[in-house]
Amino acid sequence: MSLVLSEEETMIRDTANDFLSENAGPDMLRKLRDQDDPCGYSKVLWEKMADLGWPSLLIPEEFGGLDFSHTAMGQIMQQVGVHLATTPLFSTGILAAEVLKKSKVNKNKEKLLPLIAEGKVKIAVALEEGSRYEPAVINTRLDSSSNGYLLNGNKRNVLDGGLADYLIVVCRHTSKGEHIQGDLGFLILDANKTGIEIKNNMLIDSRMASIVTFNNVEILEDEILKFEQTPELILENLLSTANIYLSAELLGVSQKAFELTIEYLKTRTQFGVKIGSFQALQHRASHLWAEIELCKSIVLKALRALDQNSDDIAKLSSFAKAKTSKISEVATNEGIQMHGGIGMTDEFYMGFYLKRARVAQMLFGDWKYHTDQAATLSGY
Amino acid sequence: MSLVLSEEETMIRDTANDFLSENAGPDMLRKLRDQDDPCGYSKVLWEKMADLGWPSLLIPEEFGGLDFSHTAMGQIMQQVGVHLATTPLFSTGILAAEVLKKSKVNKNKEKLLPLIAEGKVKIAVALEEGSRYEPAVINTRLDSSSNGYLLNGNKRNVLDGGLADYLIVVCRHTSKGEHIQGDLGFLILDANKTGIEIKNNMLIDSRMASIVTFNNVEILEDEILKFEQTPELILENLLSTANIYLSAELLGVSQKAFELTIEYLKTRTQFGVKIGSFQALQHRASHLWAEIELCKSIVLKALRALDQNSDDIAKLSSFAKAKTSKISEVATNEGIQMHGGIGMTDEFYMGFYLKRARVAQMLFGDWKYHTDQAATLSGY
Amino acid sequence: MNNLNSFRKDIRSWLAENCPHAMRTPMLEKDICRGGRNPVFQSEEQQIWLKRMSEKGWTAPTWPVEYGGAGFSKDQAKILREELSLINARPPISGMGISMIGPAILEFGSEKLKQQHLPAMAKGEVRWCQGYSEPNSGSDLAGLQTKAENFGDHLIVNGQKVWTSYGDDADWMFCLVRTNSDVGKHSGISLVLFDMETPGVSTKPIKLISGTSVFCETYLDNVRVDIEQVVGDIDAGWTVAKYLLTHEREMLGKLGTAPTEKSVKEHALDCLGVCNDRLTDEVMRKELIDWEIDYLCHQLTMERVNAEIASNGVGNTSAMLKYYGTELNKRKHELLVSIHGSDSMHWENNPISRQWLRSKGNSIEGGTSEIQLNIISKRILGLG
Amino acid sequence: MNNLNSFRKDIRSWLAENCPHAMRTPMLEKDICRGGRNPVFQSEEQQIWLKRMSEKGWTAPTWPVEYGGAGFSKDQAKILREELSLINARPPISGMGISMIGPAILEFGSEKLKQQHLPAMAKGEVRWCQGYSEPNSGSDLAGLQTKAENFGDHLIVNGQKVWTSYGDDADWMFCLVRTNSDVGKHSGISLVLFDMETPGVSTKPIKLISGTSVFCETYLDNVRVDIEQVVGDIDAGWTVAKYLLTHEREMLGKLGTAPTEKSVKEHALDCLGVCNDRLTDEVMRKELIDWEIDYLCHQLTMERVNAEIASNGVGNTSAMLKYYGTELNKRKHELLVSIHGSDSMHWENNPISRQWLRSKGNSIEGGTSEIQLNIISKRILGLG
Repeated sequence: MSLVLSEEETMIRDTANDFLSENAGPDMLRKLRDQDDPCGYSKVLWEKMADLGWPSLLIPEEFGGLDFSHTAMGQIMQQVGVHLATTPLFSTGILAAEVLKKSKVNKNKEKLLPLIAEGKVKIAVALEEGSRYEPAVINTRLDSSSNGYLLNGNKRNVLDGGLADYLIVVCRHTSKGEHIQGDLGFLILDANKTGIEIKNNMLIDSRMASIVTFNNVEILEDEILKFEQTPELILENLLSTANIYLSAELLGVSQKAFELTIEYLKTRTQFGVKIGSFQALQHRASHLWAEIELCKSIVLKALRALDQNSDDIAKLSSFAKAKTSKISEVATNEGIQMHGGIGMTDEFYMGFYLKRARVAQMLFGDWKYHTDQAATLSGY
Repeated sequence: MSLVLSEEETMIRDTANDFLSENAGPDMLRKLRDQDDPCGYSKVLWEKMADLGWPSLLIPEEFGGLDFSHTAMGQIMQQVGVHLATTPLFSTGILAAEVLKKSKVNKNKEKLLPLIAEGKVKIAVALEEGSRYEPAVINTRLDSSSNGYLLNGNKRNVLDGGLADYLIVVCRHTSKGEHIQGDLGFLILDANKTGIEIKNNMLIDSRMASIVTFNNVEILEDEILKFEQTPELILENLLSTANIYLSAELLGVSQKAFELTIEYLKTRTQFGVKIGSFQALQHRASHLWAEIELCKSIVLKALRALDQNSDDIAKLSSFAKAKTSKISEVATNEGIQMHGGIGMTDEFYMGFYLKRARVAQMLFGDWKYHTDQAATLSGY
Repeated sequence: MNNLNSFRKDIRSWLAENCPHAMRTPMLEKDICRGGRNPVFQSEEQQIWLKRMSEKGWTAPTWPVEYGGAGFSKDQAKILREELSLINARPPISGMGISMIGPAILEFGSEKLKQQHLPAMAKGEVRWCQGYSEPNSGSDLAGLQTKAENFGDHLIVNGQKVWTSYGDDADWMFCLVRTNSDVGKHSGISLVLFDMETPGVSTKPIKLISGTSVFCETYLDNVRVDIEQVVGDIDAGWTVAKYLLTHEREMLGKLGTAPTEKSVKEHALDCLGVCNDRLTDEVMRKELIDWEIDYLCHQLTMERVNAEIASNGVGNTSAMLKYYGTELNKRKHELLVSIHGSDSMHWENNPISRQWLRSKGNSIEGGTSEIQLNIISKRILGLG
Repeated sequence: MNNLNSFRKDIRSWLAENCPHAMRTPMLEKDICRGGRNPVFQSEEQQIWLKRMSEKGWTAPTWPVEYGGAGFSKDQAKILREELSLINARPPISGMGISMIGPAILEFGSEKLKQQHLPAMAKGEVRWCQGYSEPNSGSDLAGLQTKAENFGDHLIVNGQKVWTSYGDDADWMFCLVRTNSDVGKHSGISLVLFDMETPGVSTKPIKLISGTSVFCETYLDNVRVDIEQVVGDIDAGWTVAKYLLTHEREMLGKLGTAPTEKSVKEHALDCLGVCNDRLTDEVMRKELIDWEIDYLCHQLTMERVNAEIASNGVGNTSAMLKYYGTELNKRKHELLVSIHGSDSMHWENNPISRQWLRSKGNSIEGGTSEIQLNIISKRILGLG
């Protein structure tokens, strides 16, 4: 596929931009944060998104979805970054949808995919267990019991865990029955089940992530997801998918932080001239522009790879996440620095971009993690 | 000790600067390189240095030396870098002198130290065996034979090997006799001994390094150096010492490359103004100046540590070499770039500084090696 | 030399007796003693420690005794600093009084100003704030527009200041105002002192991205300032301002260089995996050592520069130390955030992320990094 | 589409038959075919390959047939490129004729100039060089001082050019000269063509830090140039120059991105230690992957930009690609030198160090990195 957006993809991007310009943005995020009972997402925005069909984009038509491409959904995630939209689209419409889509047909899949498509359910993925990202370290245990299974363990950093109706849980099962291939297992659980405790934390970017504890949670057969592929492959693909979409979001964050900065350079006067006339700032801005152009290319390439189910998804995902993470650090740090004092104020926007950039980077591995991954996957 | 040069040290630095301004420099180096039979060093300069007593600086008084401090000698090495002086001072007056000084009294020590002090002998240290710096990999073997020992092996990257009268060879002995502690051994050999073959290579900075092959070289008792400390410690100290002096040289290289660049920024006119008025270049120059100031501090600290025989010599040595190597890359690369086309010509000076910077860095480990060492020695 | 030795001995034994043990423990931001008219002491020991030190004049040891100091020589002051550091003693009083405007008054102020302000400062009885930046003059400080009209015995000041640290808690402000608009922008500035309770002075806290509000906007609406409260000559305030800026740069260059409760390395070893005595996260290890190397080099440079100033009286490096030190401190906090991973992304009760956010301001306040690089280019390298 | 498929088939079979096998092997600098009046062919195959390709007009496929081209559409030319690349065919002819001045003559030149120069160029019979920079105008190219006095039917040119690639081997020069000094510096420039054998033209090679001398100084002493050899209007040469500079930037942006005999990774794996499928030099590994990531991103950006230009006709990115591509190429050569360790420090027979030294010029020639950043600031970001 060509590294140019199709007409349809361009249209989706422009629509998303227009819609989120009106319905999201740092001012709304600040309001969301400062309300009496912050819940970590905008319900109104999420409903409007559902009306536009965004949560249904990746859902197959047979389950009421639009069956669009990852490249198309990636355009939306990029605009989510541009406008700091705060909804469960990533956790539910992308991660949960991807896992459920790949699972074999069962009661839960049949019930939940259409609900996702309609925006009527919120699902969080519970994966990480430590504060450093180490996806291989899964100690949450699924043990056989007299009348089914018991789940025990702790998950951290569960994005949107506090607002989710359902949880997808990655665990290790101790007895390999016919239902679970390999060592890993994926469960889909009602978040209100007995034995599940969810503790919410507000993140620096005003979203919510949770610590989820499973204490002898009784698991039924239906709640165990089964796949054509091995669960290891499903997990690997989930991680790559997550990181490619986060790269798109980080690209959007960088673009907007950069745009705000360039605007400021053209507006702010010091020493009797616009500060954008200072060559040292010009060169830093030009270099950063070049870096953002590079990010655009790798993000688009990675999204296309997802659509083509190509062999190097994992590698491209790490390349994209490493690059966009690093550049989003530069773009937001330069954003603060070039704005000077005003960049440090909560009243201005740059802090919100800085914070979102770090949270989106930290989810599913920061640039240090993915630099190492990229090296390994490149044969270094 | 304070991080300020004493009056004596300042005087030595200024004398060295004055002397080398007249007797060395890139123009002389170019001439040396382009002569019919390039030998990799300036005989005239070496003789004059001997007259000034420089090779005797680190030699104890009892052997005819001046017994000065490393900090003093370090000032000279820094000026060697500033003026690209090309002599065996480093190999003979520093490395060989240090090893012999620490050895127990024997015939060779008694003969050679006074000769070093007078500048009448040139000694090279044969250590490395691969193209990547790995000082622990020593495969040159000293085996017992009927009437003494036999030496076999290959050494590479032996600085000044081709012009040396004597070689100090680091080897592994296969039979631990009473004369050699531990596993490593140090030999002092006449370079003309039967079985020693020396192949010269001109380096990019117009100095010479050799591949030295030992083919059943008969070694006598006298030629084995013995120490109060273990040979491992002697080697460790030799490496630290070498790297600290190379850091001083690299600092000098950086300083001069920077000075030439600043001069050019003040002279060259484009677009009707001096290019030094362009803020982007100003900021890069100012940053580089700060980095060079940092190099000055770590080099002086490391030299003082040598003088005090402090515990963290190895760590400071790696810190200094890593930092000065990196900054000398920046200083010479920026030097070429800011000079534009003229920087690319052999007629101008910057290329000579670029080349010396890389050779001095590569000797005894580049910044990648020493960054890793620094981390290990810091407990990371 | 022998005198200094016995001097040191005396100080040591006095400190042993008089420095409360609670004042020898590591200190958080909230434990800083800032004094003032309505002082808030975190503990009785804090109050006792301030009282004892200020009675000896040791809160401002190099100031003359008649102004509340101890009249120490530089060498003596150094010994006091060393002995305090040896027992990890907390500073008895901190703030912009003793560290900033005090030395400026000593250098440029009238006898009357010295008597009025210095002893109270040394006792920690007055809390000071700084009125420098304005909404339209940040990097271009000399472009300030706050206007002071001269009525002979007093000035009437109108304008707005911004980034006033602790402006809402301060008792007095030292403030740059424009007393002459008809001359070059550097020539018509004066430095004036006024009580924050003077009618017409009001402050409004600024909320920062780190969630705290240590800075204020300060509005000056027909504020009457006695003509005797001008430090130095009228219209010659830029000289005093530059003196203070250099001073501020020196302080900011040391940011993050003081030993903290827990070093970056300790954070790293606690949070990251270690295998065979080596961090398993190799990319992080490389970033960490790069920072460690630069950090040590910067520390040594401060030491070297101070030694050179002490021995040769030359010093032109505050811009470089401010630039490099604050950039290093930002790098340090990026590393700490990364070390703590997703934990550092929590907003509540999380000093790691709050300090990281706060550190972003280091390279802006007290003259941006860009201004420091300009200063180096022009004053040291002679470019421009 | 079907047409293009059969077109591709025809090309493929022709190439299979006509491209000598020796011309399908990797090529070193010395194997480049540069043609000219006194061509030096490395082999008979090289000569045959040039002859066959130029007879088909495929050395300049998009040029009209009457000027020695093949009259191909863009799509057809792309297919030819792809098929050549598929069999690793070497370019039959390289140099500044076909790639630089040819397209400019096609765009701006008179019918007479087209007929005179283009067919010979396409055949590789004339070797061209570029007369742009002067000792006092490098980055400030439009500040050039080489003067051309207008005598109606001819110009007399005096001045000095520098950085003339292969000036001593070239047959003709395209040269920027000042034809009017009374107008703004961009308005009095003309682009002229002349034979290097014209009396008054002399060259002197410049020795580079890499030891080679591919560039010359060119002295122009009362050189007579026929007025018909002006490309485009007199005094309007800056338009042509800018066209050529954009072109040159695009070429230089691709520097070091063509597949080489041995990749950086292969060099690394061959020279460095590997343990458990992982490079043991962890710091180097980090540097290598940082470069690999940026390299792939740059490659993809070239691909994306070309696709965008093909689909939307918009393209404003040559400055960025030149800047980033040349900086990447310098990084690559620093890495290669470091990978090869002390071996790379040898001067003789050492392509690693020679190429490293040569790469330093990449960010200077064809407009420095600083000029590219200026262009981005002004033309794309609208700053300044």
